[in-house]
Amino acid sequence: MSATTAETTPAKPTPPAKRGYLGMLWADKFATFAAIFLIIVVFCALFGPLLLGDAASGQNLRARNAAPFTLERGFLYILGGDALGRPLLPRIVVAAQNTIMVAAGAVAASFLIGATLGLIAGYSRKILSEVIMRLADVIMSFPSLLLAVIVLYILEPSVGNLIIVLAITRIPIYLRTTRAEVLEVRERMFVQAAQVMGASTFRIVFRHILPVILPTLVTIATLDFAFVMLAESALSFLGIGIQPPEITWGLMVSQGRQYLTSAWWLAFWPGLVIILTTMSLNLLSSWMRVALDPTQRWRLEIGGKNA
Amino acid sequence: MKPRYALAGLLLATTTAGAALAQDSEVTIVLGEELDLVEPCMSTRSNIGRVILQNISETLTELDVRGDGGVQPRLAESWEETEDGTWRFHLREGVTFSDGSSFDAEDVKHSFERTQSDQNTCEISRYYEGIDMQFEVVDDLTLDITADPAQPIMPLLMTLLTIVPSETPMEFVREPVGTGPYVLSAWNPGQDIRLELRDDYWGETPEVTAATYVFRSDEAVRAAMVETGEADIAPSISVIEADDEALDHAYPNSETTYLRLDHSVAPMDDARVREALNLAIDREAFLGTILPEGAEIATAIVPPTTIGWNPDIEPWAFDPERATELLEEAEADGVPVDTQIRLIGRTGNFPGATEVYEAIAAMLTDVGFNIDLQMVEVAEHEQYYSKPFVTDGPVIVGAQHDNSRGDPVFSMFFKYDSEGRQSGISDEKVDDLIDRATAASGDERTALWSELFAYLHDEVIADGLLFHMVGFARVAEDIDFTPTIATNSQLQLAEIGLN
Amino acid sequence: MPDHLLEVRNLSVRFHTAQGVVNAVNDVSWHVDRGETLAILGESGSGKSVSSSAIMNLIDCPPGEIHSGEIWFDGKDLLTLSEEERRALNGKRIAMIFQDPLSHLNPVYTVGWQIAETVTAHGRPGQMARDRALELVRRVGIPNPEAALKKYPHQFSGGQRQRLMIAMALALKPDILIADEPTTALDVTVQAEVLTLLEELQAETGMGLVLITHDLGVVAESADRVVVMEGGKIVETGTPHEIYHAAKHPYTRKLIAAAPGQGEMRVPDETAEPILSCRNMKKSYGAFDALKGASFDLMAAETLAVVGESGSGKSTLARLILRLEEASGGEALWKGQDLLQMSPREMGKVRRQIQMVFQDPTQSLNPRMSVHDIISEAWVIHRDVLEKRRWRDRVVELLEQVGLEASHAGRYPHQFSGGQRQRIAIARALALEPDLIICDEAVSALDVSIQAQVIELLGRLRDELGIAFMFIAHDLPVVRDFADRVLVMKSGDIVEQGPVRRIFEDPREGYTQRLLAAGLDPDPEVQRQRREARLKLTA
Amino acid sequence: MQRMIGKRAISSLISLFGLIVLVFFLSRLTGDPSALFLPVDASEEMRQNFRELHGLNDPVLVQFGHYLGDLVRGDFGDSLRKARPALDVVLEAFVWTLQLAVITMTLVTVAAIVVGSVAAFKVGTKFDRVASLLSLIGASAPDFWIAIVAIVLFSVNLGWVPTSGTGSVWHWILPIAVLFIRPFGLILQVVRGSMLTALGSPYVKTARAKGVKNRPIIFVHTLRNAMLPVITVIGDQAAALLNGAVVVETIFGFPGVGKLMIDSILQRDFNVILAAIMVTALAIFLMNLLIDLAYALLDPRIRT
Repeated sequence: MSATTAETTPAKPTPPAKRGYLGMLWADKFATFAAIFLIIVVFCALFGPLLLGDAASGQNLRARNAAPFTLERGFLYILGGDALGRPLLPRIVVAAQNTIMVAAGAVAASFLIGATLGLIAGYSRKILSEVIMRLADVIMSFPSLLLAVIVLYILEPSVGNLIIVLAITRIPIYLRTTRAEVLEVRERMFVQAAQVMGASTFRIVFRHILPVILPTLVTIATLDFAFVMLAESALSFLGIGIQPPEITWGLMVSQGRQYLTSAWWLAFWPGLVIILTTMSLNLLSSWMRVALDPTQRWRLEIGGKNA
Repeated sequence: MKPRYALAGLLLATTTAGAALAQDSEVTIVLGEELDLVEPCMSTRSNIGRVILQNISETLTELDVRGDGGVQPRLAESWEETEDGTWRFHLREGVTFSDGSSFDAEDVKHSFERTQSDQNTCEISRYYEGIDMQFEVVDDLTLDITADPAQPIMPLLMTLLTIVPSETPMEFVREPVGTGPYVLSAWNPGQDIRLELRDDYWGETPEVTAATYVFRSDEAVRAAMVETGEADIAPSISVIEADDEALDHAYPNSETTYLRLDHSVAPMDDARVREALNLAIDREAFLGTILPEGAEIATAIVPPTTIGWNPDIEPWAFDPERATELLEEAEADGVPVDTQIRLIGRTGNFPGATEVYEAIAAMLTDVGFNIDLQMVEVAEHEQYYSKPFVTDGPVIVGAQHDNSRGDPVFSMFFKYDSEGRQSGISDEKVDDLIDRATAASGDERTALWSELFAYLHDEVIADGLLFHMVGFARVAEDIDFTPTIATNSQLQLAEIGLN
Repeated sequence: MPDHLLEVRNLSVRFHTAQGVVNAVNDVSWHVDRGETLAILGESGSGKSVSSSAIMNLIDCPPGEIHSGEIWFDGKDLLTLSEEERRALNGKRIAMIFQDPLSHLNPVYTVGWQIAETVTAHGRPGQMARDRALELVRRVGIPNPEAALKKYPHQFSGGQRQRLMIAMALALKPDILIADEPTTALDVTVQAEVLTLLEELQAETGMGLVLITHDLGVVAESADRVVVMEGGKIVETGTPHEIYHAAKHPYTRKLIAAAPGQGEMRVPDETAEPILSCRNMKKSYGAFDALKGASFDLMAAETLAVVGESGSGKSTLARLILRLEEASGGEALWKGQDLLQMSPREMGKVRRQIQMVFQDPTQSLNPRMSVHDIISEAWVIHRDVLEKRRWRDRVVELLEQVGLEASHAGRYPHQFSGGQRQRIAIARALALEPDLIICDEAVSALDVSIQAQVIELLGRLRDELGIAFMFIAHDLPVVRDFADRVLVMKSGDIVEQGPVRRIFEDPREGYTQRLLAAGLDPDPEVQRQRREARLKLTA
Repeated sequence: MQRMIGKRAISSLISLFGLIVLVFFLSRLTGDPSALFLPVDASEEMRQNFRELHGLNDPVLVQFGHYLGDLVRGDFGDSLRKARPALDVVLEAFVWTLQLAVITMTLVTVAAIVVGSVAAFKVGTKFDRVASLLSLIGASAPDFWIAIVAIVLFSVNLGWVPTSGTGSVWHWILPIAVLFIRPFGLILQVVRGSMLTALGSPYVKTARAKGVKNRPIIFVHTLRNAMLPVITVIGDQAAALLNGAVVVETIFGFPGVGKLMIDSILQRDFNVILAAIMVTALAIFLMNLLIDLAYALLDPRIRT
């Protein structure tokens, strides 16, 4: 009987975000943990290299593949040491910077470009949208690895260029989703209402259509985050993309891979961090879906027992 | 077959591995790199040679890699240098090709001419580069080969020339015909290659009746396959996987790793800087850590089993203080020591490559070099390794060189002559020594090579020699096979025993 | 042991909602027997359909919660039965049909399959089910039944879908049929037909009928007894006659008073100048002509009602004038300029002067914008209307003008009732101080009393601000009290137009007459006469 | 329908051509194959000879002209390294990839739909949470990581299945299992979301009022309606698989098109790269057609 919910005139409706976003965050425990974890990650990304840069690159062949969970080499070795005896914990912390830069950079870039093109394709005349869609097809069937080889061969492997490569390959996802959603939303009544009021196309697209489809895109983006991190690791594993002495989680995983049978921790910890980061992003995004939607927000405002 | 594998045994019976296990006279060999071609005239390429050299296609002579017997007869029973530059080979009688045709001098002549043809890209021909060779058929079983310049090591050169029937077309073939004990019976690209014993082989019949080659690029998987009994021999696994005394055999694999320096670019043009570089690297530290115990510190670009290898050369000691001093001296004399130097490594060049270069980069940085490590994929590596060299700033190229042929001649020209494609130096004395050594024979040859090695290492400080590498082979218990220095480039099934 | 076939006793149901716990129904009791028709009359939010949902076990718990009470059916208290036992009753002994059949029929299965499913779901063989389906579809009067069985819901008209729903519900000859707003959103003529069909079927099967509605007319037309509900409570019960003529409870009286079509009719001002004159406007989608050449004038400050059934092209007309769609031909002169020829820039200016209020306020308001943003957006788009600092006050003014409070500005559409939302939509339209407001079915989705209020509001605005209205509606009574002139449309043509009184008291076209006859009057007596008249017309 | 197919065919032909042009010219920017095919110390003459043989000495435009000419005659050129027709090489590999993709996607689809639907029906319960969590972990775990661990565990230690390679049915188990994980995670999420929406729709109420049992309500009434968005995702995932599963193919020595592509790219075997791209692109085009047909099949409203 959802009808009742919709029809009953609220006695005294709660003004939106009365408890503030923090309050709503607290209402969803999973999201809270996720947020905390991500804050830590971002912190590492920002200050990790400054704080632990030397510890992370200090080689010590005697501590080679040192086993985790012992303090005899000091706290930094709590997660063990890698093939050159560098402590894993600080390495993971330091690697956060490149990893987040690459992932965030690539996701953000592909998100922006893809969504914009998608909006155009979805709202503009036939020909233009056709052209854009064909472009998407081309990119989609263009082997990402070849692209990587080309870009990184012509330019040189660097975080920046890696972002370009990964961004290009991910554009179609956002492009196609956005377009599909726009085609649906543009038929909604309130869009026509805006037209009647004389709203410009620009305004309709960005003020009325975009907010409605944003949550979907954000969800995709969070899942893509993991994808990009792993793609990046696959590239380094194939000898293209980020290479030592630069470090990223993906690179650490692919380097530790050959030790999986002898020293599992080399690949395990960075792998774990990737998984945790992805899951946190996902939990947070599903929280955001609710928090950003005025018609859902109450779930959080009444203490999250329905959330 | 291991008992715990019984559960899957039933299903495995259908698989190649299963077949290998079922009949014990068959073996399965798992290789890291797939074959693009099964072409005799490409058999100097290690991944191809490993399958067909002396198994399908034989050579006139072969190098004794197990003892130190030097060059041994194979299809040629004997040979002598009749006059200067001309060698006479007496061929074995009663040898037939797998297609039934009989083997004679014409075949040898054709085999050589085929390598020289411009309708293919036979790799063997590179070993006869710059040599004008005339093959003259005296009679069916006698052949004169005249070379200009004279080739004192002609017999050795003949260890490389795989013999095909004179009917063989110039283009690459897909069904190789040879005089060897085995024939190619099945080739499923991407999956496996199968050799089977032929009944009319001239020599003594090997124990192994058939061999199946499968390809897995992943080291761990190769090792696992022998462990599970899916394969009998994994000729090369990484030291990390080689943790089973009973199964794993270490062997010098004739590869030598070194840092190639371009002497034409500052600061590498300064001997002190090159010396500092050598002193800065703690080679001992690698052994038994990143690299296996068995690896040897290199004083020459060819392995110790090569003639002319100089035992008197002292490896560079690890002396960071001295290195730093040298750099400071050089700097004082206006050498741009602090220019950033690119250290180029190739990903997956050898197991632990990345770690090795990371460590070296760190060591060099410690003594005051300004190093920028770049790990690149094979194509890009080639750009740096071969001439024309990149000129924008100094570059150190980490590379690995393979010479299992017993004579330095196959290495020295390319790596050290002013004309050599990968040579970073241009030094008359070196060029002269190479020329003379190449032309010389016997002890003189040996002496000249030794002199050259010492000169390059101590005087010129041509490069940063690192290690003679060892490989690991994993061999199932019921197989009797010991890898040799040549195992990288040839794997004679005839040398495999079953117990 | 109760002496009724179906009896609800002291039922109370609660819902946990956005705004905390809502008592959907409170201590409600009613009963129905074979062959009789009980109408449950109430407006949205009155909880009129909650008790029936409870009977059908359609209340999700949570958020719903049956707090107390009993539901006796055929000697058993349903609330004590197991899920499975209740499922076995649904569709077999007690059946239910809903408002808006399009969304209540599964879009991806053929109607034949869906009707048959009712039978098979209760363990009857497939063949029997198919035969029964055919028989039913024929009975509810769908043209060539065999073909119809293989068609999908979207291929039928609204009225046909409701008939199919009924067929589905009656597949197993249930003892009780609960009809939840079965005729709302149907055209008047269709509405009448559906109600007649229900009565016939009831006569045939002798089932008990529970008719949930907000429409006094429907009650007058077909109910034996009425239960009036407000705010989850039963305020009054009795026969339609008692309720209409001797209502005791004030709410009931209010409801009756609110019923449209009783007020004084307006006389158009003949001297007024036309601000919009359309000539021969056409619109065709491929082969289908939605509008076949409409010509009419709209005078300043007057209200022109456009009535007609769905598909008559009345909405198309509005969309063409507003350039939401491009016309296929004709002209629409707005103060001398042809709207249809204007460039986007010119049009942008004119948009200030012509505004629109849509049928469904829930959809026409952006759910992610606050009321303040929704209203002030008009000034964001047309910068010159009002400088920014006065926006806040002006929004408050407008809200009060349409009968809302200043405090509402900060809220979001979903926090309002349907009526309130429509007021917001109107406030938005007023923000640009337009000369013409086009109302497309602006009140037809609203409750009677709300409807009355909104109409009254519009009337006031017309008189105070001198705004002209183009008022598109499908039911005539609403138009009767509000319009100056009426324009009757049928399948793309204007069949008749004239002053409201002329149209209502002396309709010339047969179609207009049929429309008028089909309308339901809240007064049982009047309705009885209407009905005879109608049957004569159809016969 | 035919018109739709026709239009699609044309548009994808356009894309395909654009693709070929891009790949052809860009790939030639990435270095000289002769440097890779011939030994590092091969002479300049040998290199020249090699380039002559494979027409790499002509200006790129001329090369492109030749290539298109041959293509029209159905000749995709020869592989530089394997000295045999590129198309044969690709098709050999593609057969494997195709089988792998089809089997995996079938399993994934069934599993994801069942689990996802139930999770949606029992939203908020333990089952729901666990399913979502696992799927999420699966979707974000490095696959080569999983692959190696799987081999060590199931082949080496337990000896249940062969480590790698092809041959018996049992060789397929590990590769498929590893490929299964990620798409399963993603599709499950979509199914769940889509089902949640669908379960709230009015026709479900009608079905309950008709006395329909729960299982048919989920799997007959709701699922079919919820499938449309799901199918799109399935399509994308399937496309990804058709492009080849590099890591899995590499580790399990599975002769698929993914590994072939990598090798050809690293070895600059241009003709193979192009042939592979065209074959996979065609396959993906056909699959998209199937997807559209599936739409029409599932939803009558699209048909009319």
